[in-house]
Amino acid sequence: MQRRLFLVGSLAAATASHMGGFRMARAQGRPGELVWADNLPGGLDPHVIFDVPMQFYMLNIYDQLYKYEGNPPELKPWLASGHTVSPDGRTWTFNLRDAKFHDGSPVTAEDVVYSFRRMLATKRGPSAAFLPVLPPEKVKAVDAKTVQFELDYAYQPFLSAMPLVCIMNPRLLKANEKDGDWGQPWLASNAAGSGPYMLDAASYKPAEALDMKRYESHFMGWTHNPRPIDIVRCRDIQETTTRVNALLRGDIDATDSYLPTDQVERVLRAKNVRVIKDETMRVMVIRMNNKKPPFDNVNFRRAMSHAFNYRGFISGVLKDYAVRNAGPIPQNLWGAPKDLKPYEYNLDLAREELAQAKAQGAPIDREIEIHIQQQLAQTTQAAQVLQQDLRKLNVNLKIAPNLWPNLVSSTAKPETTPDMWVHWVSTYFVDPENWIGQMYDSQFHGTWKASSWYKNAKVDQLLREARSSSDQAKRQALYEEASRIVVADAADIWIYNTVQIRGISARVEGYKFSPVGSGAEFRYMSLAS
Amino acid sequence: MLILIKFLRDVPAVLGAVIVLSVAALAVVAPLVASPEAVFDGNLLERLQPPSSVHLFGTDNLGRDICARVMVGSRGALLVALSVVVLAVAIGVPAGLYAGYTTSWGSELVMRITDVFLAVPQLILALAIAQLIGKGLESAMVALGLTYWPFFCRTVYAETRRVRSTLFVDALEGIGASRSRILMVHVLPNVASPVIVRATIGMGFTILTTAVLGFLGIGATPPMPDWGLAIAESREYLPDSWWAVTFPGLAILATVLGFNLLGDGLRDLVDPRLRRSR
Amino acid sequence: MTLDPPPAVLEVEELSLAIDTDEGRAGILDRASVKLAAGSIHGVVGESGCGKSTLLKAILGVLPKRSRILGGDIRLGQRSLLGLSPEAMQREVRGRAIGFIPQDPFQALNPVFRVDTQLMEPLAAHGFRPDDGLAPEDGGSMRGHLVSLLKAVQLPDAEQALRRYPHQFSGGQRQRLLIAAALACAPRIVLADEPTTALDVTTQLQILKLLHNLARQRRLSMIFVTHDFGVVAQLCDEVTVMYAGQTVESGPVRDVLDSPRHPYTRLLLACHPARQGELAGIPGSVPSALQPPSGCRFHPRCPQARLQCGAAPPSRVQVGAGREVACVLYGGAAE
Amino acid sequence: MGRFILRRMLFVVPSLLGLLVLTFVMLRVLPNDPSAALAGENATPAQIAAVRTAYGFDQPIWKQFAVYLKQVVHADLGTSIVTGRPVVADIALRLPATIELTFCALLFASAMGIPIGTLAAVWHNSVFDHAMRIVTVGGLAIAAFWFAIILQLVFSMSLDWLPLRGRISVGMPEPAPVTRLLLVDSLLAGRLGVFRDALLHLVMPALTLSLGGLASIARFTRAGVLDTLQKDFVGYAEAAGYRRSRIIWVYVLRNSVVAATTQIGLLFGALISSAVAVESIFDWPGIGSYAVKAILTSDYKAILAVTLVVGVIYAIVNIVVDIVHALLDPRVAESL
Repeated sequence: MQRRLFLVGSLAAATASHMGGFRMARAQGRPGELVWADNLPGGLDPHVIFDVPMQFYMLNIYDQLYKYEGNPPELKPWLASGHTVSPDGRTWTFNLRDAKFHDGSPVTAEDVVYSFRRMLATKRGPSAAFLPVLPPEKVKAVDAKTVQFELDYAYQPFLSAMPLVCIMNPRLLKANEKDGDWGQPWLASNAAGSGPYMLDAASYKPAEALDMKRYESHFMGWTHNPRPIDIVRCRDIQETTTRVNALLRGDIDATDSYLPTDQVERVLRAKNVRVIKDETMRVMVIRMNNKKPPFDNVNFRRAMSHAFNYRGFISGVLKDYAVRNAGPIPQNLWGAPKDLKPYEYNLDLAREELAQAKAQGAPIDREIEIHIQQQLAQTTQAAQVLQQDLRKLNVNLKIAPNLWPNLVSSTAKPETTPDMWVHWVSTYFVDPENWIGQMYDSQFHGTWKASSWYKNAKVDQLLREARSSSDQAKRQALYEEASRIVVADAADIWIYNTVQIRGISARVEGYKFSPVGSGAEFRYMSLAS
Repeated sequence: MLILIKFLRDVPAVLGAVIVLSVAALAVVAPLVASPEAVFDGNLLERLQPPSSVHLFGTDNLGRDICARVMVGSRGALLVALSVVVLAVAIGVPAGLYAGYTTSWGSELVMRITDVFLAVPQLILALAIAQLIGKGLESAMVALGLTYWPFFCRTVYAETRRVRSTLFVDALEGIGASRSRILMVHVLPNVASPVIVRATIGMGFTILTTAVLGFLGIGATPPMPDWGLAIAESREYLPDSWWAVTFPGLAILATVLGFNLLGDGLRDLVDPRLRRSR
Repeated sequence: MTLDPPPAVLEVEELSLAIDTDEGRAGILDRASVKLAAGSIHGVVGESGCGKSTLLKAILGVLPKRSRILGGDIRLGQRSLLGLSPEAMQREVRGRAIGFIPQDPFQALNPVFRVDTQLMEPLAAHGFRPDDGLAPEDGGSMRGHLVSLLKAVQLPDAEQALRRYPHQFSGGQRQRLLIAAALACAPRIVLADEPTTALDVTTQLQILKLLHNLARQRRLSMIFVTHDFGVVAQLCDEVTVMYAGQTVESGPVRDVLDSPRHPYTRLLLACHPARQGELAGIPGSVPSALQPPSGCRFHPRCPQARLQCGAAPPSRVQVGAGREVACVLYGGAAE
Repeated sequence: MGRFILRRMLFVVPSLLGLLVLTFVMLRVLPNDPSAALAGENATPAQIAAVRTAYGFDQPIWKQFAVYLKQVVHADLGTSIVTGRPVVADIALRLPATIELTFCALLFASAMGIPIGTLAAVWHNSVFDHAMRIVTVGGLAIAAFWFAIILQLVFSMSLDWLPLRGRISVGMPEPAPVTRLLLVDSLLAGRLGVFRDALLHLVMPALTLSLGGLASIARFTRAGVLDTLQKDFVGYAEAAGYRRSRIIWVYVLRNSVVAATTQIGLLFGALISSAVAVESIFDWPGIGSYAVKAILTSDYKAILAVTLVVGVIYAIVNIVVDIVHALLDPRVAESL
């Protein structure tokens, strides 16, 4: 009915002969071909680019020593058959399985060494997780099937970060290397992997299209999937409306996994498509610059935390497709205290805290700036929700649209870091270190993840201890304690843990979600005919 | 008087004038009709409601009344359009007068700079300038003004050259009239009518470009009731919540239409070549 | 298609015509009458704005959109042109039965088309085909026909000229082109609208001579509109004097020049040394067509005006062989 | 003529240089630098500093510009900091799509706009004239993305006549890239199926994009024809017995189009601007969406390249317009 009204309002009624349901014009692409319309990574070199879309590319084109599977994600040996750690937690030894690159050459320990050194040499992408602890020369091939890493100091998240590093075929890269560039320009549009799918390099158009072909000789074999998909065509669709329309029309088999909740109903109404919802590990945060008055005042920060309409935002805007998250660690990950009470939306409490802050001399009357990411509608909405309530508290909040690259560079110094800004912390690797560790340990000041400039000696100590300990139970206790302190200090405003929503064609079977890669692992999938 | 009668006979131009006057009137009375609460404070549990007797145009994605926001949005739209055109005129007209009246290397330089600015797509230049001086409506205004002046400069340049080449300017200089006086008294009035026409059409054009900038996230900032921004923010909810996009879209359409029709009408009125009836 | 001899005589009879302007209705012509005898060159003389050009436009049926014919008739031979459809006017009259020579040769040719295209156009518009044998002596082609026309108007290098653009010609040459264009379809009647005004004096003379010769050679009947009695004296056989939309006097050129009857004609001739046709010597000014004086439109300025002059326009009175005057002095009673 | 083109091209160089200086200074004076984005999402300050040095962002601006200029002269527009590919390669992929789109939009706009404008002028102040003015100006004023979405809903979702998005059906093998204009390449390869597919994909984006151009062309043609109709040669042509239809559609139109071509040239810039929105809605893989993406990711090499390329195209279009001008008007041709 609403749709019909729209068309009437748009002078198009005459042609809108039947709007009851969209005709399914084509049989969802071609048989045996999957059309996947999620965002493409910025470039194709997984040692250089490390963004969320890259994870799905890495999972399909490349293999890593270890890999995450399932939800909550479990770390599983992949190219490696297993590993050992020395008692001091510094020497890690991995044994390799028999695997072949796409050109048929075997994956050897030397190739793994090359891949890690290349990754470290780019100084970009995933290297940040390794550079502080792993000098390139400390990666060694013990024999053809054994690789050894010697860390500068004990670092438990090392294993969790293993899935970030793609193992590459050095023969291909060296053939395309120029002036010691590690083949970077070449790899930006090509692949040198061993993963279950091969890149059809000729099809690649940045930010537009990329086709993959199944690699039949993948080392894991295909016995788990009797009807694997031979060809996957990935297409980048920019506008949400177009994306959903394309799905409803049968042009594509899947949308991205961040479907706006308001589009969910459209997908639900249609035949032949379904909506997949999965709680992932991605926390929405409104950052506060703890070094800038009045945010240096804990009462002021608490007042802010009480002034956000969590329920209105999660139920009203997100239609409950999100889970309230009390602290920095996703509530479905270990290390997040189960009994931690989230801040509640209560303007009276906020007023009291504000009064205290004022009594302590905090300059609560100054205009506060909140930076949003202009292409991400939710950041704007969250800022406006906060703005509405702050107006009732006579706090003047100004919204400033910004862009990710600018925001990242602005967080290098406390003076340039915005008063507040909105972002998510996604799953780069599955360990509390990815969230609380890199967000609130003051040694990371100057990176965007630590942009609240929070400094608490106790928390620093807890986090460092957790990082180097190899005792899981102990680490959990340490992270939980740190969480409680950070939340009590109201370092930031944590809003929710994301539920990913993907519209998908009913013919797609075998879809398995994992927070890493958002379920875009094609080796599990098949197409019903 | 005659001009007025002639104008009144031009139906589209009158329609344009009526629209422009209505929008201007709306901009004046909007704050009296729509309270700041209605414009800025939404009820999240009443978001994206279809048009009803309570919310004439429905509510937007944060549960705010679209009717109130569209009405108040007229203020911003007119303000931006006016500022941009004034800025562009302030740069373009003196530059065009200078380049058109004198024949020094400076005039050549001015026209080359104009060419450079004209060679960049306006929107891309505006995007870049907005990047440079920060986001927000003010910078969008400056950006558009800085990209729009070459059009005025060109117009004024051509007209000044034409006027200059007619005998009377030389004659006036011959009898010792000062340059500034010639410019003010003799050249400027001749230049005024094309500039007024250009400015009127420019108003509409600016509103449209601002909407595109808002659509790209570079113009107005939330929670301003900006039309382009409203469309950008609401387009995710199409087609189910059609009203959130349609009404601000209609507001842009009507206003731009109004200015363009008015501008066309004025052009027919002042353009001496079209003045003769046939 | 063969070329029938077109009717030889054109007569405008008591034509009244007004144009609706923004300021009101302007009475441009008031009972204007011109009689073109076969084979004669008939001058129509008067000040600018007296309606001479409109008279030609009325004959050709190319009046401005907002003009109204209020009365009278235009006859080509026996045929009334006012009743003809616009299509018939284009097909049978304009360019075909009546050729037209415009006033300003600099503006009349389309600058972006070659001369041959434009000269060919009236031929094509009247259904001539390249093999119609327009001029057997030129090989029968359209182009040959055009070349012979250009030779006839004494344009040098006719073959080359056809391939050129209008701006590559001088004013006099362009006027020759236009004369050629007017003669393209071999009309029996030619209307010339001040064809020499825009030219310099020596060129004027050449063109006048050319027109005279052509008219004689081809036995054309021609209406020649001008403000210059001198030109009339040189070129024309007969003359009609117009003032403010009214035809005040007509007759053989010699007779009119020697003994003008109408007070206006007399004054006009008295002013002649000024040549410009400006009535510097006549008190008062040319009346506005929006609110013309009643009766004889000249009466407010007429030194011999009488009471009844303003009451109603005088009728035309025969005052000699082929001579007519519209003035109460000669018994032209107000009707 | 040849000398004229050469002179015009030389004349373009300083303009382009000015354009480059303008964009470069504007981009590099930005308070942020792209190093942080380059270094990746988990980068430490030290890593960011290393990137800054590696890319020369710590050099003085003029030095950076000199380096850049040297590259440009060697037809090297640098490497995109986002895709890691040569910018030239990315633009080579995307530019033809925009050219194809804007050309078809212009073609459509001209094919519709010129007759509409002519008729409006001939029937000046008639109901048709007024209606056309309102409709065409409405076309100018309508938000392109709004119109685009309506088109998608009606012709693609409801009627299923036209494809929803993209330049070619997913999975349709593309013809061998010769010009990279799909319509041309598919014909060269003799693949009519691809031609039809590409043409169908073009309809809605080109129609949307043509709206603004259609309005402008109709308006300028109308003004031009009105202007020409006042000319003496029109009155003469009528008095000389030309056919009315020939006068208007041959003689008047040709003169009016001379003026309108200038406008069509200027329109190109406006078209590129509106292409930004149109391309993103229809997923048209062109330079407009590329530019926006470049700006949103602070990919300054890409932004510079787009500005430069668009500037060059703009210059070429204007030279072409001058040539067309000369072909249409002999007086212009002689002054060259």
